[in-house]
Amino acid sequence: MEQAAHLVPLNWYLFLSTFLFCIGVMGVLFRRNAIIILMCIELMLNSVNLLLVAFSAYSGNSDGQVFVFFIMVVAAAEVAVGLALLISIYRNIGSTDIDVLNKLKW
Amino acid sequence: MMTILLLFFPLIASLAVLLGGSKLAAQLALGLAVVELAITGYAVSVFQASGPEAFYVFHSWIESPKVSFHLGLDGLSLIMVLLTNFLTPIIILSAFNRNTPHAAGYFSLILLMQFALVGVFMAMDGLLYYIFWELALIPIYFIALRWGGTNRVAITLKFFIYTLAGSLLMLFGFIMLYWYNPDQSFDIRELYRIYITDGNQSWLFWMFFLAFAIKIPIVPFHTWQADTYRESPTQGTMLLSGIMLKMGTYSLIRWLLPILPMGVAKWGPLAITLCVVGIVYASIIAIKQRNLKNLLAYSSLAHVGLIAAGIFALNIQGMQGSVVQMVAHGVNVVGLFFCADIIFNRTNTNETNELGGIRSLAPQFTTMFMVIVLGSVALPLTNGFIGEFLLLYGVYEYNTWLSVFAGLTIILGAVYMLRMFKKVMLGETGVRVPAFPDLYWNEKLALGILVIVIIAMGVYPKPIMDMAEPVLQTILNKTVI
Amino acid sequence: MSQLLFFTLSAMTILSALVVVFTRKPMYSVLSLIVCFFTIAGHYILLNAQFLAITHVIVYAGAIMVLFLFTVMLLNLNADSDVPKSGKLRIAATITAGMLFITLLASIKSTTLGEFAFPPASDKGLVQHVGQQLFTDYLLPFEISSILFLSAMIGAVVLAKKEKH
Amino acid sequence: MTFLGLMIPLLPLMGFLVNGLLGKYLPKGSTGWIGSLSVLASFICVLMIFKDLGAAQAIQIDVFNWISFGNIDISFGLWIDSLTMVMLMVVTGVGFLIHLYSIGYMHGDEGFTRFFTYLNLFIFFMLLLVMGSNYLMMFIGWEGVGLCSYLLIGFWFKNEAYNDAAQKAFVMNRIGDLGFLLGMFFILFHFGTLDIQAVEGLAPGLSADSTLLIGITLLLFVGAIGKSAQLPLYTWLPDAMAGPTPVSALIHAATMVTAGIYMIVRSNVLFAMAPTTLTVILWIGVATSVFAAVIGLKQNDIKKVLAYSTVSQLGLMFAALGLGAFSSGVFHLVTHAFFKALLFLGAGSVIHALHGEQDIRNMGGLKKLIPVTYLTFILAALAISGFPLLSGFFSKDEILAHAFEQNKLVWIILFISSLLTAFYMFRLVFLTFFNSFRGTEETKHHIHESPWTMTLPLIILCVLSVIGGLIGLPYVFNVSHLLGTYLSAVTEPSASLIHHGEKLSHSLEIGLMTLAGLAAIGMILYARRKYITLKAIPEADSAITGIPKLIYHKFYVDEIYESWIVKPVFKMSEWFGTFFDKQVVDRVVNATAGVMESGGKTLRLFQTGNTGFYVFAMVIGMVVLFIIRLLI
Amino acid sequence: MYTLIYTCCLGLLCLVAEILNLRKLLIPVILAGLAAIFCVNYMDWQHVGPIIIGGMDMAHMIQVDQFTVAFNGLLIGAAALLFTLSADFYKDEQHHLSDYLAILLFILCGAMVLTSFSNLIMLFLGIEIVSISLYIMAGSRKFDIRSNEAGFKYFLMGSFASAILLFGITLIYGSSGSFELSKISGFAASSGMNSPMFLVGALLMVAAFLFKVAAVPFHFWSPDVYEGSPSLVTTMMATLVKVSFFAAFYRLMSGGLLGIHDYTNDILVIVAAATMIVGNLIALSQENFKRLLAYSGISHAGYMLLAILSLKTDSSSALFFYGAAYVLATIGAFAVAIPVFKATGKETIDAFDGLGRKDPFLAAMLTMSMLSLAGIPPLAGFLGKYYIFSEAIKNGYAILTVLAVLASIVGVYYYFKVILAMYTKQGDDTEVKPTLLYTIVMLVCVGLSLLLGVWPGGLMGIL
Repeated sequence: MEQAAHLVPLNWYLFLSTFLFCIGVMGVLFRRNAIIILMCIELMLNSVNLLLVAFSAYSGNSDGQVFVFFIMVVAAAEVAVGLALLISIYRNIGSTDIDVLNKLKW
Repeated sequence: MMTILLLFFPLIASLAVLLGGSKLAAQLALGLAVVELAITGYAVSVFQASGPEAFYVFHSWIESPKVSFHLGLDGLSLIMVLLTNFLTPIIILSAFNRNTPHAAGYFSLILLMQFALVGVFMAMDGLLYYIFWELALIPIYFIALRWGGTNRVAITLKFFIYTLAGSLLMLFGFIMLYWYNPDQSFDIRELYRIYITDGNQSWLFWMFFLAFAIKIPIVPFHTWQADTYRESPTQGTMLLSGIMLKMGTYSLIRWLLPILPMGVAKWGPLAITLCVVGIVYASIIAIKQRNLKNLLAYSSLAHVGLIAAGIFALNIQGMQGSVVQMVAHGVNVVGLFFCADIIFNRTNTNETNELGGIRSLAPQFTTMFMVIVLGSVALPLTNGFIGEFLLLYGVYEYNTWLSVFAGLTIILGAVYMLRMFKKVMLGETGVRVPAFPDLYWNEKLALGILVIVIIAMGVYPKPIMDMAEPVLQTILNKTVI
Repeated sequence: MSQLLFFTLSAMTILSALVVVFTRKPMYSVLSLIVCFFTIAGHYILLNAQFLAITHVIVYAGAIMVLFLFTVMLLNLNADSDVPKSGKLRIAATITAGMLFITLLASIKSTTLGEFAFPPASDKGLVQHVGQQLFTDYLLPFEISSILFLSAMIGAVVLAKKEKH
Repeated sequence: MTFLGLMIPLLPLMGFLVNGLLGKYLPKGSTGWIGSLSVLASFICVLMIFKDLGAAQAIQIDVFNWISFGNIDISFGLWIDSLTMVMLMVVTGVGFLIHLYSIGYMHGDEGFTRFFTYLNLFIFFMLLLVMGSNYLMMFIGWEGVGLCSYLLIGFWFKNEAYNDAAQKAFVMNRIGDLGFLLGMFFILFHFGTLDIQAVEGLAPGLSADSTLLIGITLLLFVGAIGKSAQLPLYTWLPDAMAGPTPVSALIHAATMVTAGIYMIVRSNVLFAMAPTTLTVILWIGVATSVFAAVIGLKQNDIKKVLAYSTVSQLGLMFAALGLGAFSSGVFHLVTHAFFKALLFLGAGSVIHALHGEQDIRNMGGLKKLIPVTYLTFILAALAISGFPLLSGFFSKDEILAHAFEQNKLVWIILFISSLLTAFYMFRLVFLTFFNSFRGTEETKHHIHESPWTMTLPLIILCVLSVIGGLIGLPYVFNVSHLLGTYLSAVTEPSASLIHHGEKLSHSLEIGLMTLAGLAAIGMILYARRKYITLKAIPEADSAITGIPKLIYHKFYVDEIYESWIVKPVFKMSEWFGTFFDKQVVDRVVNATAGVMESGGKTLRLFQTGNTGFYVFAMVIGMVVLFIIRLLI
Repeated sequence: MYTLIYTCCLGLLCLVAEILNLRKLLIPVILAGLAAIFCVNYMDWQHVGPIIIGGMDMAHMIQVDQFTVAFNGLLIGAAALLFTLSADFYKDEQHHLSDYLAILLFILCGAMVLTSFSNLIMLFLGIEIVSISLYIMAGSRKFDIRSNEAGFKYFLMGSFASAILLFGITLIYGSSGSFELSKISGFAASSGMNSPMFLVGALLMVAAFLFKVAAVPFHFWSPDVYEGSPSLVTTMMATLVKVSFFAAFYRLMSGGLLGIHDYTNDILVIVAAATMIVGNLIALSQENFKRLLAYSGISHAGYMLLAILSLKTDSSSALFFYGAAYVLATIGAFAVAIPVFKATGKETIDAFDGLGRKDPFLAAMLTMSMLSLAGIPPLAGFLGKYYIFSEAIKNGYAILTVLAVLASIVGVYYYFKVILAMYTKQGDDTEVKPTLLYTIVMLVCVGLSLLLGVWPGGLMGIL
């Protein structure tokens, strides 16, 4: 009876995180502020995490969850480096607008 | 052993000259080139005595794509090597007392060129051959680039890329052959054996033909030629026209006909038509050329077109003719360009309109120039005649009308050559050319040797023909099915 | 029951994610991203990955987002410092992302995966199990990731340290 | 005898080498003697061979195997038989006399040595031509003499016009040579050999008048046309008068230009097998003969007149060959060699005396001043005009007789042309030697008879051209035709193949002879009346009008060739060279490079430097990949 | 395996040296260490056994096979050359020297992980180690806005690509239920083609890799980053990093996704074609030397993709030989270019004007390198090209190969632009004085290029 309502198809998680991922992508395309773009990338990573956890929970092996740890690690490292770069840029040009970064072209 | 020596001596020589410093570079280079020539002479005598077997060298070189270091000297190769090693000293001699800048580099490049050319003519393994083929391009490019004329840069680059384009297609063709070959290798003996379907042959034919057609060059792939000849330093031009063109014609015989007989059967007619059209086209253009070197370039275009036509005629006299004419043309064109250089050296111009009346100022020069001109208009008893007679007869046997058309070269050749000679050498003395010192010793020597060879070959061509006959016969049997 | 939970959480996640993208004020984006992360943590709990959920909250909400906040404040970015892209580009961005979504979906929609109830019957998410695995099977990556950290650390220091020009 | 045979060509060659290589070390003037004596020596060799070589015999000398390919061997071989002998005597004999003459004529010319070098080389090649045992050998001589004529016409190379004339001669010969070459290809391909005797042997095997034979013979005849200056390739010969007069005498009258005749007679069987070709030869000969004669009427340059008369006489010879009267052709060849050489040498002597004056309008009254020249010259003129019992009379008459036998029309035309000959020759004679001198005084003052080296040859040749007829007296005199019988070994095989008209009755033949003789005399008298009694003098160029103008300008043939052939070719050359090659062929090559270049320049613009755009590109790229995957 | 560990230790050693302030010794020690590591690596060649750490078999994470050893050897060699260059390159940045060197060594570690991974997690970590370190190095010229820009651009797009990679990995995990290469390949072979999720995952991973190796249309970062980064870092990206990414790509495709080979190849063919064309064409109109090499690098990526395409018939040795030739030529070129840039203060091609007259030796070296890049015999570049083309033709990519041939003809043109600048242009006479170390590097690179050109047996076909 309410058994049906108890069940969540894995596809839903697939769709959800795909959607999240695409929102992240859209953010990257949508904004000019480097920090926001960074955050959108974090969003993409998290959609991946979510999907991983869903898979691992479904398939019952915890490799997925472990992988999420590593993604977190990397995300942290990335953010650290990214923000460091951002700061040194901000020191030079006083802006976080990526459209200003076009000295190098053609 | 001798083969190895024959191949690598020029390389060593070039290094020696490079390290020897510019002061005596010319003398050193000449000496070494003469030694190489002597070695060649010895090789010829051995060949006459005991045939080609003594010369084959075979070492496996690369395992996984099976490439072997396989050299050989059959009659054909030996003739070409002989030509190369005979002309190189002449070419070096022609550069004496011209005080070339950076002489060491210059002459070592010439010798490096010799090395590559000898390699091309000796290589019996596809990839090895290809490597030498490409290698030959580099020294000549730098010779033209460093010591060339005013707007050499663009022209030589065009020449380099144009010819390279052709040869890369050939590389592609070779790789295809490699995979068609059941026991994958580039060895010529196996390439001669392998079976390739008609379809594949007919487009492989173009891969190779384009490469050779650009190098030879056959109209309409010739546009690099005249400019390059004009802009290169004389020795470069001599190397290009005297020997390098022969790479193309030699390769037609060695690497195209026997390997892709059906391709040749299918496209040969088109090729030979191109050649013949090219002959007339080039001859006609040559008539009105105002720059001496340009004129010679177009004349050589016509001659080489006839050589190629003779090859595609696919009969023994055509082949024989092509071999004889390769040598003859090599000798003549080197002589002609040397004469052009002598004129330029004294008058600082090669514009025929600015020349004239040299004859009575420099009788010796005139005589030698005249003989060489006669050689290149194929007067009997000069080397040019033997070649053209056989070639035209070859073409005739292939198709009568084609031979009539090709025969026009006899008339047109006389027209543009004599016209040139008249404009440059004859006419009122001292009007356009005030003074013209006669030949210096080195010029006299070089031209003298050439003249003697021209007549000797015209009177007694038999040795060359006998040397080439068996090879050509076998190749012909492979080609004509 | 669990479907309901799923939908509510998902709705919140997506909503907050959209806010991150669309709001003009960086500060708002940061905060809504934090919210988004919390909802995702909720998902983890639903999926019976308790330990992961905790770590997630600590690392992201605790560390990374703080870092973001810190930067935003440091560079005191506010709405007017943030120039939006031109309308055309915005539309283009939306369309492109949409196309990506559609193509992805079109490619995977045909997959049929199983379904499960919350919480899935497994203790895989418990700390000792995860730890167990982390220090046996995943020992090597664990060690390797230290290199990553090390070089990231050095890098961050080298880059961010103030020096006289 | 082989040795002697080899010496014949080798001696002049040696002379050439000695003069050519050591010339400038030898004492001045000696080179002339070296040249002459070498020719004399080979003439002696000829005589020695002649002494003990029977009419029917022949010598075959294979020097070495020259070219061999496949199963074909072409030997460097010589062949001496009666026909060769005749030619050899003419070439070396007349050749020697002209050498001797040149010593005096070229005296003091800066190119004295060079002249004799070339002359010897010419003799060498001419000998190869007539002695060659196969067509390729003949071709060597063929082109060799062409070269020498080129060198000698352009001997005074400082004069552009002379150089042009030389080049014209060489190129026109080359046109003929191409025909010859192709003819050889046909022969080689179908007979498998180039050896003349072999070919002559094989030819009868083929069906008479087959396309093949016609093709071969016509092609060979093209060669003959070029070399022997027949229509339409005759225009080089008059220009060739640019060379020193001895050259005109030797090359352009006595020897080289007759090579065509020799070649046809040499391969007479081949030609006899192809009647069609013979007809062609006949008519071309006839046409040339009269055409040239007409032009000759109005020429005022002493050498030009002789040149055209040569062309016309050659036409006569070809007509003879066309009639199948090969020996008659050779007969006229020989006699013509004598008197035409003599005429040229005489003309040379005149020019020598007048310091290069060649226009007969500025001559006159020279007979007292240069008697020897005058005497010999007038005799030669008589001979060529067919004055009874002189050499020309017999030879020409023999041909006319043959013509009468076979084709009356031909006979009429040839008869007319011989009348014209008689007229313009004596026009020349009278204007040159009679009346009073029309030149300036001090030229007149310097006029003097030539040295003995020049006059001696004149006298010898004069004798020959008077008595030369004896070698071919007609049968009506009930004596054997010496030359005819001597050559019979050569001409016999073809004789049967030619269908001759019925033999003329003796009375008729005598009638014809007297008619011809009287006609000749009549023309001479007419000329005498016009130019001596009435003292008519050719008007100045500008005054000439109407038909005479047309004739005077040689029917504008040169101009037509110039504007219809030469100019178009040059135009084409210009167009191909400057436009087509550069703007079309090369443009295509450069265009490909250009396309690459510009393609790069455009693609480059996508690299905007804007990160946002880059990410866009990435995402779009991905989408595209997915779409591609979904579609395929 | 131990090569990896020792390299890490070497990296740590640098940091320690910083503390003990032994900067002088750093470079020699590192070079010595690399030499030792090279030997260790060579020993692995003999016995390719399981890797035991703390009693645990790591086969499911890392597998050292001959492929690994060969590429590690190449990477170590390249690193050695780069460190030799770095000595003089960082002369005036002593205070950061050890940091930089350490990071460079860590990049080497990451690269080694990439050549030996047998598990997607290792792949991911390897890529991230290399990338993140490179972001730092690219931006390491803090006060040079171009360097900042390069670093940040690389960072933004790089992490974006990482996200894509991760999404791909996740989908693959979801469908195949494992991160282990062996299991994945098993799944791919059995039911890969009829699991859409798996295919999409594979495509996403491929896309991410195409980004890392700078293939069209994911190449946009490379010219900007190459130009903006410090020359030494550019050299590293162009050589060591590119090769390691290709090794990883090859390993992934052959070890994991071989089952869906045909599915991915259709994409790769298109990409390869586009890459060769675009790279070569744009390079034609470049004035900046580093940018030129960036575009040429793109085109070379196109050629190397041919090897990836033809991995059905084990084209690893072709890839390896090509990589070796490419690395040698590029490092050789930069070894000449860096001192020239220093002397002239320009990084454009006309910095080389008149070099042929000023310093024939340098000119000759650069010429050789350029000829090798252009693939002219008898230099290694030619045989590399030949080898790759041959493999591609064997696998039936004839048309694509013809395209590659034509593209490489275009390539010749811009390589010769540099040569022409040296020999035909009239340059200012600023004296270029390369130090001994630079000279050594040039000689080694050119010498090896020549050696491999005439005696390729040493490296050709060892895999």
